[in-house]
Amino acid sequence: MSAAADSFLERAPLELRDWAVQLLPAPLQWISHHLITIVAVLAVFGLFFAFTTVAERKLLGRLQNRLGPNRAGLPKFSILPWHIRHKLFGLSQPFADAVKALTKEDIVPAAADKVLHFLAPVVVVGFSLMTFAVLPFGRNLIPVELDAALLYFFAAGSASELAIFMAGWSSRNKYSLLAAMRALAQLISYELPLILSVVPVVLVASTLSTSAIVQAQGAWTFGVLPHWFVFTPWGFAGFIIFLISALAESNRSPFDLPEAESELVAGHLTEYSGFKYALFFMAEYFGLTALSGLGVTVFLGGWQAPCELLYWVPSYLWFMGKLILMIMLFIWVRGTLLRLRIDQLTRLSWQFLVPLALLNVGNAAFWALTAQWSGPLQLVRWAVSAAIVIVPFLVIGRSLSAGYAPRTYRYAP
Amino acid sequence: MTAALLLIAVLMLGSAAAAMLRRNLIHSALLLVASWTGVAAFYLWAGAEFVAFAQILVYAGAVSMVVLFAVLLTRQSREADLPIEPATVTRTASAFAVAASLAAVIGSAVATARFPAASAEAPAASVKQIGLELMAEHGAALLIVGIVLTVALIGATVIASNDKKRDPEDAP
Amino acid sequence: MLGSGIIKGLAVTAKNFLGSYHDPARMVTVEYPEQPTVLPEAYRNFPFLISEDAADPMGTLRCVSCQICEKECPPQCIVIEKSKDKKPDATGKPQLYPLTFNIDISVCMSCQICVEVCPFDAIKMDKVFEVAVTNRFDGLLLTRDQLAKPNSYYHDIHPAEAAEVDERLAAERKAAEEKAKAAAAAKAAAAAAKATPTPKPSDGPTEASAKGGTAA
Amino acid sequence: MTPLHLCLLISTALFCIGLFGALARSNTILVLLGIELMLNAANINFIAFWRYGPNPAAANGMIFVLFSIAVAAAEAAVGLALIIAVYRHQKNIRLQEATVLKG
Amino acid sequence: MTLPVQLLWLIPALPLLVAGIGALTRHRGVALAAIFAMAGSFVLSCLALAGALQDPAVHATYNFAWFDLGHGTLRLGFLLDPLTALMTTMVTFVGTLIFIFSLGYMKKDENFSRFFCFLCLFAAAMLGLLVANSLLLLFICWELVGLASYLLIGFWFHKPSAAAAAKKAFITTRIGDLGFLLGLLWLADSTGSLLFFDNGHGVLEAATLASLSGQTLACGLALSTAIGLLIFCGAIGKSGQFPLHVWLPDAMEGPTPVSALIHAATMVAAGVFLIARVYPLMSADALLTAVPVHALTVVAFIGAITALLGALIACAQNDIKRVLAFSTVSQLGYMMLALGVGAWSAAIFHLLTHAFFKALLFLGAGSVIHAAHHEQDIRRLGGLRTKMKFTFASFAIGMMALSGVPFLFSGFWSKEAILHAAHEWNVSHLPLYAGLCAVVLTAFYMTRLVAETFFGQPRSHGADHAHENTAAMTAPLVILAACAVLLGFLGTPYWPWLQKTLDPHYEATQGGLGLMLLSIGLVGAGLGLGWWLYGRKLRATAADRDPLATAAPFVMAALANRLGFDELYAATVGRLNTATAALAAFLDRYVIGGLVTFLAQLGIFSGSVNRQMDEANLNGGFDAVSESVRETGLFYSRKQTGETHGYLRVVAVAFVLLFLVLALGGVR
Repeated sequence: MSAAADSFLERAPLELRDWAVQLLPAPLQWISHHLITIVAVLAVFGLFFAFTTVAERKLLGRLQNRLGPNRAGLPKFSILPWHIRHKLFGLSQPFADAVKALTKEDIVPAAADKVLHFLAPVVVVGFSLMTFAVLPFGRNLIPVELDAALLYFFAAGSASELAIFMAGWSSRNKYSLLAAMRALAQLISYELPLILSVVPVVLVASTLSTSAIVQAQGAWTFGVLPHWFVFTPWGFAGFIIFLISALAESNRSPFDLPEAESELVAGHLTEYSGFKYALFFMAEYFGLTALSGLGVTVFLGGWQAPCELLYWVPSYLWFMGKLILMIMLFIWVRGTLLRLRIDQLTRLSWQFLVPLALLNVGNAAFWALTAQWSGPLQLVRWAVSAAIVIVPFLVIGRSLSAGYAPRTYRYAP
Repeated sequence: MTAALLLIAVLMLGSAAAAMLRRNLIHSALLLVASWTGVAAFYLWAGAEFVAFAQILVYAGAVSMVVLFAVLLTRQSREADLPIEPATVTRTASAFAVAASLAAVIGSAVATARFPAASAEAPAASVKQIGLELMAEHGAALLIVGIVLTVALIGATVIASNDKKRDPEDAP
Repeated sequence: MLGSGIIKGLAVTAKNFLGSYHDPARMVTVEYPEQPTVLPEAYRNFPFLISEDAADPMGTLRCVSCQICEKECPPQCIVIEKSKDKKPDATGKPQLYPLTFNIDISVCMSCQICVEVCPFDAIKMDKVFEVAVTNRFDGLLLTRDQLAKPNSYYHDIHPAEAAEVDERLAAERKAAEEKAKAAAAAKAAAAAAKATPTPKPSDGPTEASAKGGTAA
Repeated sequence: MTPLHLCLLISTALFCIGLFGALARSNTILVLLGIELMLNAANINFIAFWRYGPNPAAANGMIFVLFSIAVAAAEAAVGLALIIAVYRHQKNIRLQEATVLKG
Repeated sequence: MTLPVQLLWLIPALPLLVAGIGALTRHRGVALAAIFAMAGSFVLSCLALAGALQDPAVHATYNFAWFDLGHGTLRLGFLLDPLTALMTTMVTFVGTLIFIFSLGYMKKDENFSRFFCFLCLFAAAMLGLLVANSLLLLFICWELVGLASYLLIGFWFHKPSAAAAAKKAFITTRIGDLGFLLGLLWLADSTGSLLFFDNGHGVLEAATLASLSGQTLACGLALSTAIGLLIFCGAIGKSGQFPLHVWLPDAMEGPTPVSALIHAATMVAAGVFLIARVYPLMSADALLTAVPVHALTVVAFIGAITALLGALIACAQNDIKRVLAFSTVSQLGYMMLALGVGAWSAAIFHLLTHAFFKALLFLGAGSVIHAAHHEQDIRRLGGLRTKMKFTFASFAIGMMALSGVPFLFSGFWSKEAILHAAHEWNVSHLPLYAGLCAVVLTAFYMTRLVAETFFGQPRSHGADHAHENTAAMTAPLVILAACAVLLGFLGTPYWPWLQKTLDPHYEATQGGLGLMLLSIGLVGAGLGLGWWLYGRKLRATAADRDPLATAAPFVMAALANRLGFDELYAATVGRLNTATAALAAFLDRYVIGGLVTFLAQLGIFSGSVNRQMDEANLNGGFDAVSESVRETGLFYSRKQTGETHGYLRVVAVAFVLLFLVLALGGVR
């Protein structure tokens, strides 16, 4: 197994970096080491963002029995044969979009606070990129190895709220301001369950370091059942809470209220156009990717292979695969669910997710305390843990949905 | 090292001073966020990562939000455009005098103080160590802080909620 | 149970997703430039002029340049210039014909009033919608040559309506011929007695039947 | 001039800026923020003494700062709630006008 | 796959959880939850049993501190040994079956969920009692068991007789518990611990026992004897031993499953369990010769008297449940007898077999009562043999097990073990004779019961329209009947597995075939006598005179009246109580009341004097002081402008000044 962990493919990215570094003159080497890492992350996730947008549009189309973008091909001067170049499944759509966004007119309202109006998209992209620093993309691939990585992640993520406020306030537009306030309320409400859903993992893994959390999930029962945290009762509950909160944190449907176009035009983005708008768009996807990456790291075993047989596949491929699955899940949810009302949104957080997440912390504590139980006691442990998840879920769920009897649709099948 | 510290200090003090002088409250608040971030940078510089991230999470993430909400909820019309009152001038002057004199006395005291030499190595404090100390030695304090936070949260909600009773005529 | 509805919804969209790959019937999208859109028969767009013979469109226009449509057109996008001379029409009767027949389709609002008022079934609504041009002034001003389309084209786009119109016209012509014969006979009969003026077909019934035709 | 002196001078400056804000500004929110700055200055001192103090192995300085941050957060929440209550009562938040507790 | 002793608390915790849920909701699903909880406890008990059987001689304990008391720590604990494990397994198994039976029996009751809540509470307390490793924890659960018994006897509290019976049961057992409590306190005082086993420091371990039996009291008793007898008082009350047996027959006012569970199988056996548990303490004085009496001798005689008395009274009862109740009293006497003669493993053996066949009999009786529209009088039943085949068959098996029909039925083996032990006892043979008499009587009254209930013609409307019950009620009967047969083979003289497991020092004694033949003969005699009196000529109508009453009317009347114990107690204890209460009322009303009134008047008088002095003299001075305080306050309140800036500025300036003073003054 250690051979696999040390295989050439596993080390390839690092080897490549070291080779590139040693090409440079000695005084530049220490900084280029970091610069290469940053550039690599930017390039990979920049492209990832680009293709996420097109994947999202295509998937949404398919989910609604449509085709999605399939036109944008390559320009005429490319050397590929026509039938490939012609459409290319619409894969070059993001580049067309980028060119469009770059060439659009950049409008700044006359009454706007120019500095803040400019700063907001910069800040939001900057901070959402910063969160990538602590995600372990592979066995050896973590940009910064921090002891308090999870804390760092949430600290960096919380800055996006400020950026949204800056965008909303500096636009001098009532819709923008209202949307910004709404976004803030939403982000603050859901930051709590988001963090609380990760706390159980911290409790059980007893570390804040993301790479150590991934290491803690690296084992298999019978070689096929991975010890990912999502496969425990508390981990599953935590993962679901994390998913819901992550949806809300990244302003995605069904929690896309701040951009509810029927109420607020385009929310805090109303007064943004062209490249600044594209930056916001980008930051949103970066945030989504980072949160998905965190979910993969914390609950889905990070770069760990799902079974022992597949251990030889390079770890970063596993990470990317899981990341893509997570994002597809988000897209799937977006293609399915309707937008919530603001009162439903806050109620969901404070009356449902937060209590469940708090109970889940206790659940994880129980799990950690009973770690040495074995034999039939394992069954007791699982049963108790599952009961701590299911019983409150049913009780709270019932009380929340009390009075909303199953609806009968008179005019629809 | 010292250069980095000075850079951080300039950022931190500059934005703090600007925040205290601006008439636009939102600008003040955002500048203060910058200042708090500077403080976090100082913590990072001193090797206290955990505290730095906690500082950002609490101040830039939470306190700033509360401040901004408070600013927006208590907006007064065109305050920035009002003429400066004479009382304001005297108050500012006296405040400056007091603050400057305090700065002078503390600064001189600090400048003349002698401290035992310390190691140049930053002390290593892992998160685990902090966690263990928090839970073991300072467990009681941690509990009390938890209670304080809870009480403060509930108290803030109670204070800020509209406690006016509805007029009986309003009731349908 | 809370959340079961979400799972049901997710199942529905997942079914859509998978179905979209193996069940072409699900896909409602028409890939337009490659795949032509099938328009409903009642679809109408801009008017065109019917000519009887595709080989000689200008010679066989049904339009007799009566200018009723020009007068009735609400946005006044039709411009007609009468010919000085007369040419025989399909029945062989000499009629006026339009020297100029211009429709500015940048102004036209596709109201179909011109079709309804035409007593000769000479102007009908077309189905062409790809009218994009590079010059929006001259390009969108359709002249007589561009407007004239053969009756067979009319049959292509509105088969039922065209058949009805043809049938009516044939009946009218037959009636006219019989009348003409009768008249000829009468003339022949009367020629002996006296020469009488050629009887004109009255406007009333023709107009009514034209209206009935378009309404159908 | 050791780094410790420098840190302490910086914290002194931050403290005095905060004090100036608290004394000079009429807007209660800014007064509160000035006080927050003063708290931060104190926290800087804790960290400085932890970093350059005689016993850096003990994490007491950091833990004290953590508690201080927690209490500051509570203080900010309650303070701003009070400000909103004051605003509702007197329709402005000028500190010099908030001179009575009755209301 | 065993249950570690640290988790033994799970066994009572499951029913307790359901009891808690049942207290909060009235949902009928509580019953299912209760059955599942009991079944879960049964599974856990089986795991515990498997663990305990791995090494029967070990007393696995888990002790923990409950709270600090002065300088000492009060410690509780759990104990796992074969005794505990067998008892918990029996209780949970029988309990599960009875819960299932109750599902059918109580179906139409409006307080269905409350019933199961109480049952669960009882089960939790009973199981807690069994797993306790501390006399204190045992006592707590003991009292909880009593409470649950009280609640369940009085479950139909709208019936005055039920309410009275509940009260009677509670108060009567309390008298015994008082002795228990005194013994417990004395034990705690003299040993400083209440744990049974505690690495050599427990009260049941050699060192403590030696010190306890070494001390002699003024009356000549050994200390251990005195404490043991006091603890035995508790057992007398709970197990319905003479002279505190009066509550048990009345307890039959409760629902029949309760009678089966609490007043036949489990709770009443708790006294036997208690004595078996503290057996080392009871037998600590066995080697002393200079003492007037040994604790176990008392136990043996009380047991013998109870066995005989219960059997006698049972012969003359007409209520089907009363007969079984007195039978229970008698059988408990047997167990006490066995304990007293030193065969505690035989006592537990009999306890286990008795639990099964008596639960079977009670459930059978419940089935009959349910079917016969709550007709309990055997004179008015009859002819049910053909109407309720399952019930009759299982009831007959129970009856034969109880009577001790040889070889096939468990009761025979356990009873035989007890009689054998009594025969071996070298102090006296009187208990043996009492036991042998009881054998005859048992066979006799059981024959009478079966003949009257199941044979002949139906003698009332209810019996006439009886029909077999649903599976929920018959299935437990069948299972219990199977157990009533099979369980006996665990402890035959030829393979005494149970005794060896419980008591590693047990030695199977050979011989005694004569005694066995004698008791078989006696059983035959009892059965024959019963058949001769009741079976030969079956009762025709409910009003017919009992053949026994015809033969010996006076004896029959006395026995039917339960030998007048209730009247006796009413005449002595009851009257004494009333008189004491009257005296207390007099003292309270006149003597203490008068004193209180006098003091109150005194207070009023001094108050009025005080007021005069106050108004005349003191007020002026206070006015002046108040005025000056007010002036001062006004002065300072002018300084209090409410300007926060001002305050803050003053603080800052003061700080600067303080700093300057410190700096210039050179204070270090």
